[in-house]
Amino acid sequence: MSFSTKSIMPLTLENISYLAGHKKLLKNISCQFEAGNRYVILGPNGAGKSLLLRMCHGLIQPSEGQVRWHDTSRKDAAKYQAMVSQRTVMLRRSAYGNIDFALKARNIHKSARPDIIDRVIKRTGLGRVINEPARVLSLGEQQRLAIARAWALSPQVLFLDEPTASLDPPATHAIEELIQEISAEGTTVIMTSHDLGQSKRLATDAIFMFRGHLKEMAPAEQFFTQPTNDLAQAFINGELIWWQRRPDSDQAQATCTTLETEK
Amino acid sequence: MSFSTKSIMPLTLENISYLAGHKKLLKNISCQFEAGNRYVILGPNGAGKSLLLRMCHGLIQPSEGQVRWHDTSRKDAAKYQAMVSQRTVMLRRSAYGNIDFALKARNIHKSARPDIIDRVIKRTGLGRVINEPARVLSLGEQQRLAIARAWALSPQVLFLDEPTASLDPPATHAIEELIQEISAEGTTVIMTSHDLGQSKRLATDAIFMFRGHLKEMAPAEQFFTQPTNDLAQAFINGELIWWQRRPDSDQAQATCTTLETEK
Amino acid sequence: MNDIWEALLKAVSLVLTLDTDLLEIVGLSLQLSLTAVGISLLIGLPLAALLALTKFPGRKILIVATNVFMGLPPVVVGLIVYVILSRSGPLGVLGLLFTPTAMVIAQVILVIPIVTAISRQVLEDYHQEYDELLTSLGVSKMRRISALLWDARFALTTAGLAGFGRAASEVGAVMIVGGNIDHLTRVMTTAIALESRKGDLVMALALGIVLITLALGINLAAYLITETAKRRYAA
Amino acid sequence: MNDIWEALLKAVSLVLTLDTDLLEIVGLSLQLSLTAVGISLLIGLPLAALLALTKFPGRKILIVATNVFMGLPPVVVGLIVYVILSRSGPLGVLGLLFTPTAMVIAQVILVIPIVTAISRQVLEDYHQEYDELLTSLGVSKMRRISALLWDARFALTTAGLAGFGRAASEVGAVMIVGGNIDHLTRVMTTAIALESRKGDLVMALALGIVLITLALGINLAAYLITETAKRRYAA
Amino acid sequence: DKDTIILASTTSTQNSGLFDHILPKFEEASGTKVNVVAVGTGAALKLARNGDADVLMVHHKKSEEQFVTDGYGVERFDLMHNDFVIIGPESDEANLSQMKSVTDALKAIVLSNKIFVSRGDDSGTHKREIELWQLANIAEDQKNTKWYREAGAGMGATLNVAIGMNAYTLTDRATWVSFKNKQSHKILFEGDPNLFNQYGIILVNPEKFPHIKAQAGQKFIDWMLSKQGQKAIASYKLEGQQLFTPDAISGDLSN
Ligand SMILES: Nc1ncnc2c1ncn2[C@@H]1O[C@H](COP(=O)(O)OP(=O)(O)OP(=O)(O)O)[C@@H](O)[C@H]1O
Ligand SMILES: Nc1ncnc2c1ncn2[C@@H]1O[C@H](COP(=O)(O)OP(=O)(O)OP(=O)(O)O)[C@@H](O)[C@H]1O
Ligand SMILES: [Mg+2]
Ligand SMILES: [Mg+2]
Repeated sequence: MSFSTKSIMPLTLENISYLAGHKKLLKNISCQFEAGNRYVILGPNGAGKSLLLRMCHGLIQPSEGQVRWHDTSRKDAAKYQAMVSQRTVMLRRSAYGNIDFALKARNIHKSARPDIIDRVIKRTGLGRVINEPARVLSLGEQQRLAIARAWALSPQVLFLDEPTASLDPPATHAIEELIQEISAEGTTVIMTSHDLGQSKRLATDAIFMFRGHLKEMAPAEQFFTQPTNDLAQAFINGELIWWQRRPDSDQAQATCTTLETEK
Repeated sequence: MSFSTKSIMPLTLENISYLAGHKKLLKNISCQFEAGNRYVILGPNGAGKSLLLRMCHGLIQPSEGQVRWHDTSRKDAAKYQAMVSQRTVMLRRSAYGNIDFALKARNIHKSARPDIIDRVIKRTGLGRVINEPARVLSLGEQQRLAIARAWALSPQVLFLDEPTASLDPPATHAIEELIQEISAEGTTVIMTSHDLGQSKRLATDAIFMFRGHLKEMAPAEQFFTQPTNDLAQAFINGELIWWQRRPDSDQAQATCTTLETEK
Repeated sequence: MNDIWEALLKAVSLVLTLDTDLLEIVGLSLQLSLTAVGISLLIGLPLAALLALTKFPGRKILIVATNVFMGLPPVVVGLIVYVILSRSGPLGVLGLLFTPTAMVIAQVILVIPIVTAISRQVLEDYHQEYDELLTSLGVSKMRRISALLWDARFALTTAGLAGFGRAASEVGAVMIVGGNIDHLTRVMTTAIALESRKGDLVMALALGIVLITLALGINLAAYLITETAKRRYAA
Repeated sequence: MNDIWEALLKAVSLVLTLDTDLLEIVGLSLQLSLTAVGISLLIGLPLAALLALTKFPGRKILIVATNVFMGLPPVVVGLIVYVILSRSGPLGVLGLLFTPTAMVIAQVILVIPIVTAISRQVLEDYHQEYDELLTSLGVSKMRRISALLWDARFALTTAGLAGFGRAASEVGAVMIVGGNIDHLTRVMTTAIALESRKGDLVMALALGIVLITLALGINLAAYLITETAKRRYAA
Repeated sequence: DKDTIILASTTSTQNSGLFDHILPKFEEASGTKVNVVAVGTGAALKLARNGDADVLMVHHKKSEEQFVTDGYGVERFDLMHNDFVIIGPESDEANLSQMKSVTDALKAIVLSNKIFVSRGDDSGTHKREIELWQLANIAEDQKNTKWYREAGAGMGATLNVAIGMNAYTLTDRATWVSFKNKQSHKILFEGDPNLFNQYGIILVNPEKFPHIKAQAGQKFIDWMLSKQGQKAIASYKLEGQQLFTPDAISGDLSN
């Protein structure tokens, strides 16, 4: 894969917040993503991981704060990125047609497309279903197709929102290898995962989110061995800290770890 | 939870097949599900697991063969079942409204509903989002809501299609405990999972599917230690046996295990 | 072209002077159209839901029929209602011909197909998503219909507005069964047709402008209500 | 009521004898309506897509406007087109009044709003699902429009059929700008209006039945084609 | 093209079938095609004033003369006439058929409490009807919707209304004779000199509108006023009745 020489990294979030109605769903997040790393965002359901990915990728706009790419406007940066969203969306076309459409959207010439499609299809094991309408594929097949579609675009930054949630174990393993490879070619990977094992295997850097806050961002090794945030620690230990209804304040951090899980 | 005394189990599939267009997606499957067991269906993406669940639950009709409930018509049996599908569907109502609607559909009296809803909501950790429109919930929250909605119906048979795929690890753990409990009360659980650890923890019986065939059905202990089917063995070992395009015949069984995974 | 400017001025002055004849006609127009749309929604929406979500023999025929009937020529509908309601017709004894009731009947016949066809299309798309869930929950057919209609209510406003548009703008049918009788069955469209017969294009256009302004008001109200509600329910 | 049975018989005999006058009128009706619908789709579909998928200033106003214009009274449209095409109007030099072209223009004005409003509603629901994917892929606005129209093509047939229904059934506008001139601008609906004026209700109804049968043919063809294609593409 | 003219006329002449009878004869004789646009008298005048017709043929002398005076028409000619009649239900509860004059007939309708349907559209027929009410001394304010209904429509539509309501109405003879939906209605009063109905024909002024096909239009008018044209009008019969009496040439048309 070859990139244009221009790099859009690093990506900087400057004190961003996101509001829907009167609810603040992302709260004053500041951080920076460096080129070539593999970031894994962790956190309980509803923490705001997907919102953060969509915000970085430009699908939603910050209510406050700034999303900045190196030397590039958000709009221009868009064409160097690709995303696999958590809930896959398939166009009403064949599996092949879905990838072809994506390549066309990036103005890749007709003659170049079949080879690219062939390669990504093979690598994601979709050969048997390539001519089926994408929307009747099994969910796992759809998720593989979404990965193939995003990868085909040779992005500089690849956003993956739980890319292996619906994959069978061998496929998960194969996709993890693929992610390593893509990353080795220089692509920055920013992903979420609920699979702690996978996170440990893939992450160079880990991010922990809780109720819209970015609680911790640290090199993976450090994070998984001794997270500084006590919520993150509880999460890694499998504690059900956020299960019960509780006031949604920053004090939550101080009190939550003392909760017992409800049985 | 209390059931009406009538039991719809066992469930018997008699040589069922399912065709879409000219493709046979389920192929001559015969098997029987006994009351009170926890069945976990394993198999690669696109094997036909979801189709099989939907067939059992009455969402699709067999092209050949019969689905039989004990002493009960398929139609009558429907109201003793509930399902969590792989792709959650949320009505355009609040989380609360979604569960309330399900209970109403089963003619549960208005006065009885709030207590039931309160209990299932607490147990699935949805207290914070109960009044939000269900369709804006995070995917994990939606999946929990789908579980709560199905469980609220106190079914005799509960179908779960990858119920924890989008859940955070502690939530996954909590749902596994919930499944054990529900099962302990006599409910038959028939589920799919790509999480081998989870499958081992939950299954009393395992089923292995491959390309529309039911390849093996065995007590869990036996299946996970020494599966008789060589494809099942390869699957458990994490081999990528179905990755490459290959003729879709029963001979596949003989040749596939010798394939190398493509890198 | 001058006619159009003149008509605009005339329309403004008609409205400003609160011409009583105009008020009467506007009132009747609104009353009839809204009644007709109301009745048509009561019949058309459940019918649309039935067509969208159940498979029964004759369903396909009904779908094609509603699409065909969207193209019912108002004059033909008017004639059929006329033949049925006329003194020598089967319902002649009711004495409904040349009354507002007859006009509503004709409009309902014209509006039901358009409401049904549009709603069916919208509901089909919604139902594709809901079908398996509702089946799994064992939702009865009646409740299924009401649930779909409720959840799609914002999308369905387009059907209601199209129906209102047809009812309020139609002239061929109400002319025949209403008779355009002054102070009795004269509505905006028949008044417009009359002025145009007389060659008073300015007056005809002015009335047309008033009618369109009226429709604008109703559409604006509908839009604002649904947009607000949509945001509230995030639907 | 007898009139209706007589009309049915008459309609059958008209068709069976292949009455040449009838054939001419039917031909012109079809030609005009299909042309008008074609043009309206060319304008209305992209417009609907634009309204469904982009946010630009004035968008909401345009949405309300298309809904309002669904209720444009044909007579008013006829008068406006008349005023413009009249010899003393701005486009009088073109000499288009009382020609089939004038009739198509009037029909296009009537059909665009209905095509646009229905399509917009359908496309909005599709776009809600596609929006983020298309944004993520960086699809240009033009390609976004064409992709949405393509993927929703089966659902959009309802819009086309509603438009055809309006064009084929409308009489007020084509009567004014066409003039109902024998062998030149006489179409089914104006012929029906003429027969009804002559008191020949049986003939009027018979022509109505022929017109509806025609619409039935077109709708049936559209239905069969889309159903077959739908199955093929599993859309 | 050059050999086509537009004739703006009223629905009554078109509905009666007169044009279907005479126009082919003219077209054959001259090679000029006549396209008839049949609308209300008012609308026909408006069309002609806008220059959208070449020849005007209506039946309200006063408006026609005004049209010429205003410079829109070249010259007005009497073309033909027929008469108005009052129709009503066969049962004739108002006893119209016994009346001596049209004013008596109208009074009888008022006294009988039966419904009278008026055109109410400012057409030639409607204007004549108003004059007749004045002659009968029925004041405007006596006309209430209990018995006096303004249909606001063309002759044919008004007839449909009158028949549907079992009511009386004034119509020109040609429209009535050719009307198909008579049901149990029939002519109950006719023959009063006040019921005379004169048609005129006018060429739209080419000095006002250069595009007017004056030559072809004049050719049509000349033909209509000629012996040939007048004979054609006289020969149009429906159900054995002559519907229009040509009156451009005095004397015998038979040779
Ligand atoms: N438009 C919206 N309006 C209101 N609340 C919203 C909206 N969008 C998202 N939310 C809420 O924001 C929270 C964060 O959502 P998000 O999808 O980012 O969670 P997540 O961390 O990705 O969770 P999961 O692990 O389940 O995917 C959720 O509680 C969700 O209910
Ligand atoms: N309507 C259909 N038409 C054609 N093919 C279909 C249709 N429905 C499903 N399939 C195919 O049937 C196969 C089995 O689908 P199914 O959803 O049962 O897989 P699965 O075992 O649940 O896979 P996953 O692990 O990804 O959920 C898939 O290959 C899918 O493409
Ligand atoms: Mg998420
Ligand atoms: Mg599945």
